[in-house]
Amino acid sequence: MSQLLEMKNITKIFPGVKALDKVNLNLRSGKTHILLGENGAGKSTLIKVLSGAHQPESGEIYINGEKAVIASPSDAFKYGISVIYQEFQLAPNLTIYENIFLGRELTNSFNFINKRKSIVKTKEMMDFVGLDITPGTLVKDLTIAEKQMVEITKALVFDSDIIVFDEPTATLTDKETKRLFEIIHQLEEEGIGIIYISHRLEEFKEVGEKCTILRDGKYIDTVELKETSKEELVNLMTGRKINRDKKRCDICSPDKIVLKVENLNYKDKVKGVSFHLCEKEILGVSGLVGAGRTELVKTLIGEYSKDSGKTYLNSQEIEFKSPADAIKNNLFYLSEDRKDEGLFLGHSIRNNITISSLKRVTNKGVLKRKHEEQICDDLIKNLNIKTPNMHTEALTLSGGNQQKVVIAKGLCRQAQIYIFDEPTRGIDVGAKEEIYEIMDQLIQDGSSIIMISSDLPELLRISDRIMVMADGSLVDTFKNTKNLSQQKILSAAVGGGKK
Amino acid sequence: AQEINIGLIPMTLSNEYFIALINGAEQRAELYDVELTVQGPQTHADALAQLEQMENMISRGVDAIVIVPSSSEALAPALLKAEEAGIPVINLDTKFNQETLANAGVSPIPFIGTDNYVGALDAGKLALELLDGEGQVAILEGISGQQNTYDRKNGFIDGMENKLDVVATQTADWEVEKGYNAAQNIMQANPELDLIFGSNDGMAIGAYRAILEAGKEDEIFVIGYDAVPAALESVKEGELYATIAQFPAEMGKRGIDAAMQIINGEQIALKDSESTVTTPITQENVEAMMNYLDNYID
Amino acid sequence: MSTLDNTKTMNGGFLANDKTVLDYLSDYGIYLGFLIIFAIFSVVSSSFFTVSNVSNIIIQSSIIAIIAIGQTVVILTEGIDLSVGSIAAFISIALGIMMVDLGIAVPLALFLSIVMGAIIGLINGFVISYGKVPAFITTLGMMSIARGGALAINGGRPVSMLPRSFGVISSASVFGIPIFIIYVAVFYTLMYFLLTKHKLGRYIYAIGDNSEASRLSGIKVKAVKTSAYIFSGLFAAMGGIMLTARLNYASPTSGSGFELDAIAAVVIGGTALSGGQGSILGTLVGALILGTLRNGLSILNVPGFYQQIIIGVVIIVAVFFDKMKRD
Amino acid sequence: MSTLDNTKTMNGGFLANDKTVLDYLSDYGIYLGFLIIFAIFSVVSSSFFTVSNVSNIIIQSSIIAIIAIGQTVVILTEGIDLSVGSIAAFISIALGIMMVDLGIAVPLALFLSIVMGAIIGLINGFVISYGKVPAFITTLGMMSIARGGALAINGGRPVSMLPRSFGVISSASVFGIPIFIIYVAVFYTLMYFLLTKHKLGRYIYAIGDNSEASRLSGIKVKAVKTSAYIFSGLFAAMGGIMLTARLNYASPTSGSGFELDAIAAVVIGGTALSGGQGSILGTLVGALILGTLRNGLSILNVPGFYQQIIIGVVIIVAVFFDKMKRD
Ligand SMILES: Nc1ncnc2c1ncn2[C@@H]1O[C@H](COP(=O)(O)OP(=O)(O)OP(=O)(O)O)[C@@H](O)[C@H]1O
Ligand SMILES: Nc1ncnc2c1ncn2[C@@H]1O[C@H](COP(=O)(O)OP(=O)(O)OP(=O)(O)O)[C@@H](O)[C@H]1O
Ligand SMILES: O[C@@H]1[C@H](O)[C@H](O)CO[C@H]1O
Ligand SMILES: [Mg+2]
Ligand SMILES: [Mg+2]
Repeated sequence: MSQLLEMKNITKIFPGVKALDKVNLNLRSGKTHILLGENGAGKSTLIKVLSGAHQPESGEIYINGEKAVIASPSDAFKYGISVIYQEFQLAPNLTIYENIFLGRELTNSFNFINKRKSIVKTKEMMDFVGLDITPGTLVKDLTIAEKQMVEITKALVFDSDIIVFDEPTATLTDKETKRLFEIIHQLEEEGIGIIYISHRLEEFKEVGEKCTILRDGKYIDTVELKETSKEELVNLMTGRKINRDKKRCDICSPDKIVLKVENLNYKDKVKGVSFHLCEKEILGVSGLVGAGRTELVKTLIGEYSKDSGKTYLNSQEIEFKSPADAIKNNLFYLSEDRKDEGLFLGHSIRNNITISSLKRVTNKGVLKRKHEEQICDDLIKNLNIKTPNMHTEALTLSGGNQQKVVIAKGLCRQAQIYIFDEPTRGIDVGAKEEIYEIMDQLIQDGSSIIMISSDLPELLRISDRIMVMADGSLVDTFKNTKNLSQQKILSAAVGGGKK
Repeated sequence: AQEINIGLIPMTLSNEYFIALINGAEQRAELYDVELTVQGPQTHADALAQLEQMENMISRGVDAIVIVPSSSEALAPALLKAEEAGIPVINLDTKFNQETLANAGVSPIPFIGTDNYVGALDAGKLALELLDGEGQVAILEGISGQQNTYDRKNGFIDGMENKLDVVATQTADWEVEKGYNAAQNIMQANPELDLIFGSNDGMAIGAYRAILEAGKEDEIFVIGYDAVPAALESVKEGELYATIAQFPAEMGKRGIDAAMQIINGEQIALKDSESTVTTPITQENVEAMMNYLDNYID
Repeated sequence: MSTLDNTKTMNGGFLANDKTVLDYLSDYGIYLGFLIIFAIFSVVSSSFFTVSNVSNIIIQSSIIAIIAIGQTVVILTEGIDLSVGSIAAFISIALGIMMVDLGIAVPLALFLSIVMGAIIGLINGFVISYGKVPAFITTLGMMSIARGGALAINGGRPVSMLPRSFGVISSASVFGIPIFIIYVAVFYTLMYFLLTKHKLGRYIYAIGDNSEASRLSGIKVKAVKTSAYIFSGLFAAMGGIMLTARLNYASPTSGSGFELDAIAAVVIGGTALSGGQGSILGTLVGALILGTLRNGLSILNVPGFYQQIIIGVVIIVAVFFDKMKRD
Repeated sequence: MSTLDNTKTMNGGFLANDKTVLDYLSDYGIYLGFLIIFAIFSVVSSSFFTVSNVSNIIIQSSIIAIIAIGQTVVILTEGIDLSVGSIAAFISIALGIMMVDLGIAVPLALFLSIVMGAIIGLINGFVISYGKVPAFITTLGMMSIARGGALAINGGRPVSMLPRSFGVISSASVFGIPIFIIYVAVFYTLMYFLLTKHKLGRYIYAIGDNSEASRLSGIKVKAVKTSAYIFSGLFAAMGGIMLTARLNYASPTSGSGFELDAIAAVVIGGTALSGGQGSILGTLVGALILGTLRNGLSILNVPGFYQQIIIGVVIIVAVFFDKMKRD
């Protein structure tokens, strides 16, 4: 069978970084090819070379055996390549249907847009992918997961020969993920070749057959997934072994409650939620996309102004009027949306890390540069952030490394209570373990953690208790004992939604 | 010997009045075979630009500076510098306020220009005659703080013997656009208006455009001041009723004369103030004035 | 996705593309603000709300309104055009010279003027898109260049005695409606359709909203951006022509400050300087608000100095209520 | 990541906080551009590169340079301040009235002027941060209000005959260095440290880069933004005082166009209008470039109209090479 796509000896250099070093990739039609590698290994860069977003220093691309020249994204479209980027590429103030057809509008011969047809076709495609929103909704009003689904829809609307998914499931819950896999298999049947990037090793066997591994910008190997164990994959990808089977079990002692929330309400997004958090506890928060988890914690910290409810911090009633209030009281929230709410993309890693903790590194407001750099150095090492140095702009980091910077910002603050919202989004397996260990360390040092995650195995891996939300309400809270299963949480999440 | 260089700074470069003044000065400079350096701001009211232009000329080491100040009071610091550098200054058209200068320690500066009170008296008389002794008039004033501005306003009022009703006076900084806007405002508020005295032609021309636009060209007369070519054409066409001619080219010439006298160390016979004449121009004598002006503006 | 309903689409968005004029009226405080300002003047002064004065207001607002069309397009792409006032002046003088000194026939001179405006816009757009010089700098530079050019080509002198036939451009009327009002109506309608129904309009919005996403969607970002500046140059030229016709006189110092007025009209009308959001109809209202304030205050005979103070306050307050309403 | 080296830090970033003066010189095309412009004038005219003329240039640039400090701070927060020129004029007149008509002692009058400037800035900042009115509109409104105020408080008349002791503010010198140069040096140094070495500076940059992330990082965004406008009002007042001292005269129509000059200095100096990126030292160079061009062309006796054309072209070209160098 002939190759649909061959990428040969692709080399891409950024100032100071060889992001790709003679990388090869082959793809057949009707197959899904998985691309694996640690954060910063070069996966997204390879994709951007394919899509014409980056020009490589050297290397060739063949499509159906013929040499392809891809100088711009519009060239890539001509070759039938569609890409769903890791960092969303949507216009927030345009509607869903406008985004879906952006660059390839349905028009009459005078280039006037056929709005009705665009909406109808969008609706059709959204039904197909299982996205139940009005096509006229502005993209900025969507949740991260919804945006991801819009990206996917956008790629599917056009007849492509090659579709690339760069970490599509990082923000999706099981329900959407399942639907996505069904779609992928359907696409395979239509003869489309798919490149699939993910850090969720569990998914791989469900999706594809072959997997190419990159490490430090270099091509390592291409393996058959049937013949390769997870451990081997991790080995190939990191060059070392990782122990992934730990599980936290020390259930909290209820006498030491650090945070108590009573009957919190915010519009129809958060409905009468009450819960507590104990000292040295990790409280997992589960729920389907749009269950209101993010809204709950944003209401808690005063980012949204609550309609009613009480908060007690260390048994004292307290009112957070803004995130600044919460942070001042040592309660720190890390957003799920690193690009819009987490990072200062144009600023250095150092400035990102210390922005919430400038008290630590200033004397009467004046920065102590050495001290600051020492702290940053330590965090960069601790979290293994791949970067030339701390003065690099956050913008140039790979997705996963950007996420680590967000976490470093939180750690730098040394808070009593952390609220992590999807903290491991886009982080590779090895690094995830490291982050869990850091969380363990935080707990041992006396902090408490609320962890929102759509990754159930992760919640089960690390939480002491797991509370499940649906439709803005708290449905149930489980102790994370040995017999708590994914299924049990999931059915609570789904069941609750139907109430 | 080193070539003599005289700096000329008009109030602005974008007014035909000063173009005539510059051309007069240039003709004279050619006669003396000296170099003339002309720098000027884009608008009438930019004292800071003039200050800087003076500084730059002093830096260049010009032998004399001839200036029409944007403000009668604002340039003392640069005048002091010129004095320190031994560069003589001649004042044209718009008179420095001697009191302010003295207060700042600047020695008296010779002046050559129009007696604007006298010129504006004529304008006032014309208006009175035209309106037959009664009616509503508005005055568009020049830049606040300039002697010309006050002299022309007072001259006009005295000329019409205070018989006409001054319903509005607005400053328009000698600019066409501002004259246009001010006239629009004045007409909106005073539907019965009979005449506008634009204390320079730019403002008068702007005012006439506004009148034309409001369709009131048969109701409101306009009298200007300066006799720039555009105004003369307008008078000829029966648009502006009249303008008071000044002779800026004359000022330019005599400014250079005076500068040369001082440079040559002649104890000049120059009084501290010299006047050039004014003449009222209406349709009757407009052709002659146009012919005269052709010598100074192409 | 639990609580999705239609109200979200209805209230949430404030993008032109999806809305009818009626939607706007209810959505936007600024339309209301305009009506309130208008109502106040009508009550306070009897000579304000008359056919002739209303037509006056529109005519007085029309030059800025026309120039602001191009400015809207540019701002939607996250750009800015500071050169419009100088372009208007340059075109004004050039047109005067063509008609008077060169004796070029009026229609041809008009055509050439518009072409020149478009070319200046093209130069702006080219330097910005391909030279990557920020729009602010490029158009500030062009502001200076075009002004210098306007002054230099005729030695700082104005051009008067324009041909009679040229005057028709401003004095004509159609079914009793002054032609300036017709220009405004026609060009706003055309550009409304272009921006909301045409592919190019969609691209203009998309680029302003997210230029990287637009690029990755295959839009030729540089070309579209350049086209925005061509529009701006073209409408600035049109403004220059209207100005010349209105004054029957071409002055090289005219049009200064038009850029701020035009940008103000755009921003008062709800278009964000950060691009991607706004509407051309809002711009029209913005221009009319400015025109109405100036006209109304002078009818009330408020002294010039105080007019400025009041206009400043009213603009801020109007936009404040607009924001309140939308939040 | 195979080949990591240090060149990255040298070329990649372009944020102020991390750089020394030397880094800049090598990083930024604009510094080089400035030197080239300077060199050309020195070669072409013998009276350009003299102690007295260089001091002239700095003095002539100093008012815009001082006003542009505040403008830099505002622009770093993704704002803009169009009211600085009018504030300068208002303060100028107010100061004149205080000293001449009210007989307030010079030092007290100066102090009150600065406080007034800060208060006007506070009002701007408050309306922008808490009232959510876009900075462009708020400061455009304030531009009109302050100008109207400047005209109204003295009936449009200038104030002259200022006390002799006031003149010292511009005529004094320290170790032979004209005091205006000292002002520039002192305030730029102070603000350089504030912006790069102080917490508040970090916050100002952060807000400009991502205001939502700033909020969630615990920064009091509204308060910091407001402080930026206070700085701007304060430095505008300082500019107004300097202007008054330089002319020994206070005029209500002065300072118009200062806002564009100040913004131009900031943007030529490499600060992005989109906020979060740039440096105060760049602004100084930007102001000096403008001043040098004006001075040099006038020393060369280039006719006024052509000066404008050349300035426009040079600014665009300088920034073009700056961008080239950085990309
Ligand atoms: N625009 C850029 N400028 C400079 N360096 C870049 C740029 N984009 C990517 N890099 C660098 O290239 C390397 C590869 O990044 P890439 O985004 O391809 O990683 P990735 O494999 O997709 O990682 P992740 O799993 O975290 O998404 C990283 O070191 C990153 O810092
Ligand atoms: N900016 C917004 N404007 C309007 N509605 C929003 C906005 N953000 C979220 N929503 C809606 O609020 C509801 C709850 O969203 P939220 O982000 O809190 O969910 P979540 O449980 O955290 O899910 P996710 O896994 O997507 O983060 C969803 O229905 C979503 O559509
Ligand atoms: O005398 C002159 C002229 O009238 C000119 O038009 C403006 O400045 C005045 O001082
Ligand atoms: Mg990636
Ligand atoms: Mg969430």
